[in-house]
Amino acid sequence: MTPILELSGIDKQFAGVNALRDVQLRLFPGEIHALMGQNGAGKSTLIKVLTGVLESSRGDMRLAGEAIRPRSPLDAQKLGISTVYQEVNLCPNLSVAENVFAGRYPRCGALQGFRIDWAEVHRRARELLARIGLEIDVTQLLGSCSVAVQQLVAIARALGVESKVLILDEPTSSLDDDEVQKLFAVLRRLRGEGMAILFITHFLNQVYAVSDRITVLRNGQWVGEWPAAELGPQALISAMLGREFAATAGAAAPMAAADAHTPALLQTTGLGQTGHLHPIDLNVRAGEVLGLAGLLGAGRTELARLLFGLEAPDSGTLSIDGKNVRLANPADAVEHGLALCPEERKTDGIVGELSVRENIALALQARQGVRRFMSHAEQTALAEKFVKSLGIKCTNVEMPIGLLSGGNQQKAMIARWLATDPRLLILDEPTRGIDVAAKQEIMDEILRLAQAGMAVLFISSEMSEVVRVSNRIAVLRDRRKVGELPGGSSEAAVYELIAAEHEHA
Amino acid sequence: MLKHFSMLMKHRLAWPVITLLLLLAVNAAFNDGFLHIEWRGGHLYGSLIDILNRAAPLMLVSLGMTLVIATRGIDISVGAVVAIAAALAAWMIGGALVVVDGVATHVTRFPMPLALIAAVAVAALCGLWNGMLVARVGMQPIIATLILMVAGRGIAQLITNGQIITIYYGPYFFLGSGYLLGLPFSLFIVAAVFVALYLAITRSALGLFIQSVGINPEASRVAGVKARAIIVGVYAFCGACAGVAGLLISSNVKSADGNNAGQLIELDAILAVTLGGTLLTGGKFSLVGSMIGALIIQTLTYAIYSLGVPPEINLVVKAVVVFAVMLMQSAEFRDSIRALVQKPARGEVRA
Amino acid sequence: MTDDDKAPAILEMRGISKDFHGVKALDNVNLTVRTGEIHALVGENGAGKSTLMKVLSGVYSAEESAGEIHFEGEVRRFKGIADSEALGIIIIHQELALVPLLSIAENIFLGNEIASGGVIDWFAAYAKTRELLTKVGLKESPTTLVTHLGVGKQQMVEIAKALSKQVKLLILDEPTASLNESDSDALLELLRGLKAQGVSSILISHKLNEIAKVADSITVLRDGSTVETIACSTSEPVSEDRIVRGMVGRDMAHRYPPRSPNIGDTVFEVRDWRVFHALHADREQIKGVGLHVKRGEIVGIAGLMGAGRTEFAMSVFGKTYGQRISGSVFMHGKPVDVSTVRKAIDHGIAYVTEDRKGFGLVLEENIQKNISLANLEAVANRSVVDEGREYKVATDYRRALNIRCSGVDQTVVNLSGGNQQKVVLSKWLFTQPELLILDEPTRGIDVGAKFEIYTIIDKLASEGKGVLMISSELPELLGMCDRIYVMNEGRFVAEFTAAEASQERIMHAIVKSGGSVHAE
Amino acid sequence: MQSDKVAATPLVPPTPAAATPAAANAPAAPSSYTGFLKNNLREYGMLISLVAIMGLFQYLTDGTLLRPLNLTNLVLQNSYIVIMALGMLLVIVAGHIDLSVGSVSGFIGAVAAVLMVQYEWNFVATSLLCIAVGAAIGAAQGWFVAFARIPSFIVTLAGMLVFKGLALALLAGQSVGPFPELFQKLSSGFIADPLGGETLRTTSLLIGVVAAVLLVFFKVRGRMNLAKHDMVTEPYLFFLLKNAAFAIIILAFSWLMSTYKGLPNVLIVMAVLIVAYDFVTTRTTVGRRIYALGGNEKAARLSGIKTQRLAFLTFVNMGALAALAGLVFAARLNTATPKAGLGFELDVIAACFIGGASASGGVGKVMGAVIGAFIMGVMNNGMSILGIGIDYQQVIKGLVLLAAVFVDVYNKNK
Repeated sequence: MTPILELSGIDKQFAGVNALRDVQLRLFPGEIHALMGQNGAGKSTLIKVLTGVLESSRGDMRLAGEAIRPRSPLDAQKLGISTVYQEVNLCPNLSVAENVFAGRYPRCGALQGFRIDWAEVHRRARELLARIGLEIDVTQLLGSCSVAVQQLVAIARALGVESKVLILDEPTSSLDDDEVQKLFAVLRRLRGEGMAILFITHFLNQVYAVSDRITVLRNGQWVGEWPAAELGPQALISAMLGREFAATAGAAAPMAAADAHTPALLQTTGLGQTGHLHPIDLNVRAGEVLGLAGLLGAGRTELARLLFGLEAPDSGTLSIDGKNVRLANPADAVEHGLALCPEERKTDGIVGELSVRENIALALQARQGVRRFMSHAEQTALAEKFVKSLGIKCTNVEMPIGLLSGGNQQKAMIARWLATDPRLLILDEPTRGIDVAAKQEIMDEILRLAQAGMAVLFISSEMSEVVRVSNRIAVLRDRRKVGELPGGSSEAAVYELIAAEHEHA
Repeated sequence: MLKHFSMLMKHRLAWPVITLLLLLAVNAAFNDGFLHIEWRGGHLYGSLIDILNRAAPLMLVSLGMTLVIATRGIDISVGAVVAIAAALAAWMIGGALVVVDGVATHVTRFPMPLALIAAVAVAALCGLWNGMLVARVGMQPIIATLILMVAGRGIAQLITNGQIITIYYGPYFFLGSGYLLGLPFSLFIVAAVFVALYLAITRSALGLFIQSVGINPEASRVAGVKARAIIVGVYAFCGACAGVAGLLISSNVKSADGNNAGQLIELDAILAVTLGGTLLTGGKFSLVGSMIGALIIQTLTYAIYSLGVPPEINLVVKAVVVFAVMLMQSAEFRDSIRALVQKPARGEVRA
Repeated sequence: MTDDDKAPAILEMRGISKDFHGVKALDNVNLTVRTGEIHALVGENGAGKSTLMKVLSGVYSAEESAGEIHFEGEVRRFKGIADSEALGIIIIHQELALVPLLSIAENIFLGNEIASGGVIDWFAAYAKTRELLTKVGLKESPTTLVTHLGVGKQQMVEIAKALSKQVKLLILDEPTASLNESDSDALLELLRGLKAQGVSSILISHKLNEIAKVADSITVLRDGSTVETIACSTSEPVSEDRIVRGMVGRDMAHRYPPRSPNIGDTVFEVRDWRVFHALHADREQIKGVGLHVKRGEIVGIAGLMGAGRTEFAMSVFGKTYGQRISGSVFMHGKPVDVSTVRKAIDHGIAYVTEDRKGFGLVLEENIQKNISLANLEAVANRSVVDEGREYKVATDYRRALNIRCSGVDQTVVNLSGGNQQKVVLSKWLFTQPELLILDEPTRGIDVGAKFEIYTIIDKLASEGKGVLMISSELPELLGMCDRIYVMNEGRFVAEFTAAEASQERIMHAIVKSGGSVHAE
Repeated sequence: MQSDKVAATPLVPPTPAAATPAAANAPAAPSSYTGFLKNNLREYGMLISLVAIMGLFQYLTDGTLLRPLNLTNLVLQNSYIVIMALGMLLVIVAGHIDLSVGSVSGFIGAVAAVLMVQYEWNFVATSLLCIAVGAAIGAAQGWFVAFARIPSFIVTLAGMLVFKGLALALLAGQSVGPFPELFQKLSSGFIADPLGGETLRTTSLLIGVVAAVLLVFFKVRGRMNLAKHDMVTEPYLFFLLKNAAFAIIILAFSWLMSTYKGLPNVLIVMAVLIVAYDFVTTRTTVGRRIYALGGNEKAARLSGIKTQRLAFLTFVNMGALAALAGLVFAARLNTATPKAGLGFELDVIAACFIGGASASGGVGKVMGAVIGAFIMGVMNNGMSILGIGIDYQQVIKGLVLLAAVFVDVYNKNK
């Protein structure tokens, strides 16, 4: 049997960063194929290349043996590759039938003058929907249907043309179980008709419920392709994560000690604020993660606020690149290349009703000032870049940020500051209140940033996290610094430093 | 096309526009020639023009108020500021018709441009004062501006010495009742302020900053936005708008009354802003909406007078209309009505 | 230095226990202080040091605590601080009890004036004061106002005051906490001097280096009981590490109190609970969930953020979240109506929110008013609040839960996260719930306070309450719970007993999202 | 560790009454005068300001301010503001605002006039009906605010216009009066004097004495109650001086009044209301819940408080009090005019803010609002006596408001 669709050696670069590297994919007629991978593994990029939204930098694409190169989704659709996206791209204020045919009302005889033959439209729509086992009133507004029906209508719309390949990008994420079963029944029926279906999901049980084969991507690279029956869930997770599953819990990667001779990027000498923080000496070098450990109330947040100009110190000096500076407000700090992701995300971080785009652009725009306005398009480009690179899960960048989950809000906050291209990023409890998986991703991102030469000041009450990511750990207690530990120190060592009364001046 | 209509209805300016159109229709139905505009005496003449001209001060104040409300604030001192600006301008101009060498000449106490600048500057200063109280001292906006609301009338009356100052200076009248290119001059002022503001909002980051400060001031500050400066700025702008409105009003009535000029304009302006779809809780705002809101209020007033509604209950009618629009805009209210009327959502497909 | 172990004990405390309404602050503590020794008392915050000293000095009268106190060989029962002072046991608190605007002499003889016929003999007082000040090495005039002295010197005045009362056993509670190094040294030197004069002292301190310097023996308290008493000898000084080990005791990784659950009948049960999204009426968020909690049982709900745990809890608690809610709730097997918060509370359900500041506390109000808020009737007579009763309730909880504050009239906005959480807990405990739903009870709380919260939760369970605990921290659930439900996408995808549960299995269950991992 | 013994001693006392007596707390720190003053500066500050302002005007007006006649006037002039301030305080504490009170009181005055003058109703029936109408008006506005969740600012702004208009319509632009004699007594009457005395109204004096004694009695009892629980924070001397001062003021006040016509009826009404509202806000569960609602609505709701109903009730209460104030005002003028109630809302709101209420809700005291109202009242009265122009008066009032708010903000930031 020959594959109907075959991709090989696909590369895709965004601004010099490899999003896909040498990726391959085979789809056979009459199969359901699951494409798996973590966020940011490159699944969406691959789909976009496949459907002509993006153009691959290199590689070969063959449909039924012939080389193709779709230039747009419409192009791909004409070739027989139909796609149903995660967010339903339909108009809730139009009827079901209109949605099925929007933009391509039946031309043969249905058009008399400028009048659309609605009876014909409705009849054809009913037919198409019946093909996927959906029997509903096609004249009702789509918006009044459940999400599942909308999803099926989207599929019907995709099937309106003679399609050979159907791509479903996370179709089940907003469906409940019964609805998922309903969808699967449709997929199986289409499979029976010989269609090749590429199916992207996060839910392992769904993969095993419906798919025949699995392709796994990781970090933009092809990991492998297996028949679903031969790849157990454990093995699948390992393939996706690239390590043994049990190891995800912690496993400190011992950090290479940062070069002690690098001059300090930021240095404080006796910096303090009466009643909040005793004078403190601290330095952070480019390319290192300095962890700040201590119990709540030890003065970590106070230090971060002092460094960022949110509070005014009344003793000591703060120097950046060896030059003494005085930061009167956060705007000054930003000017010097500092960035702070505050601890209280809801009150000090997100601007809830503004969109993800505006939230991400806010700090950069503030830095540029009122007059150097970033156009809507520039903001969108910026936001989308980070949504992609940090794997922020949102339907689109115009969505109000308040609707995102905590972890994604946190990532958007990090994105806001990365957009200003800071030299020192201060993260105050970036992992609080977010789930395990997102924690992991954020810590990975921190390590990556430091490797790229950014200085990071990492504050967390979770000692295990501090120990894991830091090159050096400064320990605070009772609003003063009580010592410094090298990277890779044990949690117990940190706790002992906190508990004991050693006075490291 | 019912469907396109329903989409239109979801636009947030839909209700204000409909209200305005309805009011115009009511006026037109009961007043012959309401929509009639003719060229008379070198300029356009008609009810619509009249409404526009009379709405000008309110539109100006509403513009300023929109920004203040967008930053989660409120400014109830604009009426007093209108009075101050009017009083100052009137006092500085004063004016008298003097016959010099057989020619009747207007004489002012100070040059008119100086008077105009001074009046607007003082009004902006009043706004600045409000802004400082809110942003620097940390008072709640309603209290901070209540202070000037109470004291401002006194200040205005101090300027006018407790009298109503009548202005005798022809050129000044041009502001409020003159015509340019056939249209009331006041409209040009409103248009100029609106366009300048609109450009500033859409072509610079000002709009983004104002919204973000309104939604979450602390987060904006942490993001490096100079939140305090923005707040002080919008209050100052609001004050300046009120000042210009004061000039228009005093020029139109050719006098300044420290006690009554701009009476209740703060309430009309707040209503105009809320009618225009800007929430009192700050954040997203609509300048166009506020302009429409101001026009609704003025059209409504016109309708009430022209329909011969007894003056005793015109306030009632005004309140009822305004309130009805507010109700329709309230999502909670619509939901609760819908819950009463409709059955649960349909379209459930259970296989 | 005396190595003479046979020096007679001036003080023996045996089997001291003290509880605050069921929460044990001291559990069978023993302490022996020998004549003429400096005995250090160390332990973490909340280990029970201060409580022990309050028992000793009679602040907590003998009737309220169990155990025996032998002082100078006789059994003593102190009813108040005056009793212990009369015998020469003087306690110097961390917050000094000096009147700033009075002179040194006046302070020393305050309430203890040298007088004849009601007339104070100032000459005698000054002379005596001078003598005492020489003893403690303070070169100040007796007429100097205390407010003009530094903290170190004030400390000395306190000691002088103690000496004026014929002190035999001097108790110092963190005397050097606010002193600089030279003042500390002077103070420690003075203690040694007093020792030479036969005065015994008990020194409570966090500064281990000081203790290692001056102490003759060290008693370590942890979680309200004596861990060990270390004798120090000149030949073999005790290392700080050694003390730390004793203090911390438990393995750092093991941060949960030991549990021995006593599980009874089912208290609370939910069947087929369905909830739709608060805004999107057609989106089902909780999809037919059922669970039960037994008396004395701590049941956990694990899951990622957004799995629907908080939505579930809030919808059960008076339908405070969501719409089109269906399903049934049973308390003690009887169906109950939980359609409003009031009804839920009346049926014995309490929900401790994950968002303390947003949903839990009235930040501008004081501790007392926050605690009584959910059950105001209980402190009111016909709608009139009895502030005395309210105050007492609040102080009881303050003790029971060890809320650290200056007083229950302190506004909660000034409290630390852990203490705020305890206030919220107190509020709900005061509604006398049968079932406590704890939503992320330790979020934003530091490690030490976490342990306290865990201990409280454990106590609640052991009192026979049902506890339903929602947490994103898996170790916490594993450490505390008797049973764990795993929630994902609005339904329970697995249920584990404490023995079966592991981090891997729970994560696995989540990732597999409704797979076949159901236990058994 | 978890023995049955532990289980038998519950963590929580089953009922608070059954709890074992608490051990004496650590020896109470000597109550320090300066510390206490600092902590309670706001409260005493207001009182001291009132006294200072009264002193100032007493001096400036050469003693006219405290003449019995003027004192009586002062009470009459401010009674309706004080009455409304009581309701407004609750509304503000609950986190809302009511701009319609002036119009409502004017409208109710008009209703009363129409009923009594044109329809010749009995004044008791009229008054009761009027207060019921006021409550209904409050209920209508409260419904929109509490249940339909429309900002109170907007709802009551509309209400302000509506009732201003309705009053105009009802009176047809005319003044209606005079009222029946008995009704006038509500404002202009003085309590009867069965005990006799032409130059000195002994009954009034007696009431004053009784009030002073009751005050001292309740304060002492309250303190003893506090002392039982070791809650006393106020230094003894302070307590003594404060209450002695209060008692003396009451006595002096009633003596002064007695030398004129005695205590005005409205003063009795006002005093009863003040005491009642002070009691309700500080001592009852309802009061507590209103403060909790204003402090954190979500937390209050999750604590089982019916927040919507409570907010609704504060508006009903406000409406009823506004009606009462309207009656008092109408009775005082002996006529209902369309202009009645104009700008009252400002005075009332200002009184609350001067008295320390916070516009964001949850903070404010009845006594504060009352003192705030009297500060405004004394200033109005004093400046009028001095013949200061209305312009300066407004500026000065603005400055007083500024000073009051400034002190408040300063205190909070400290």
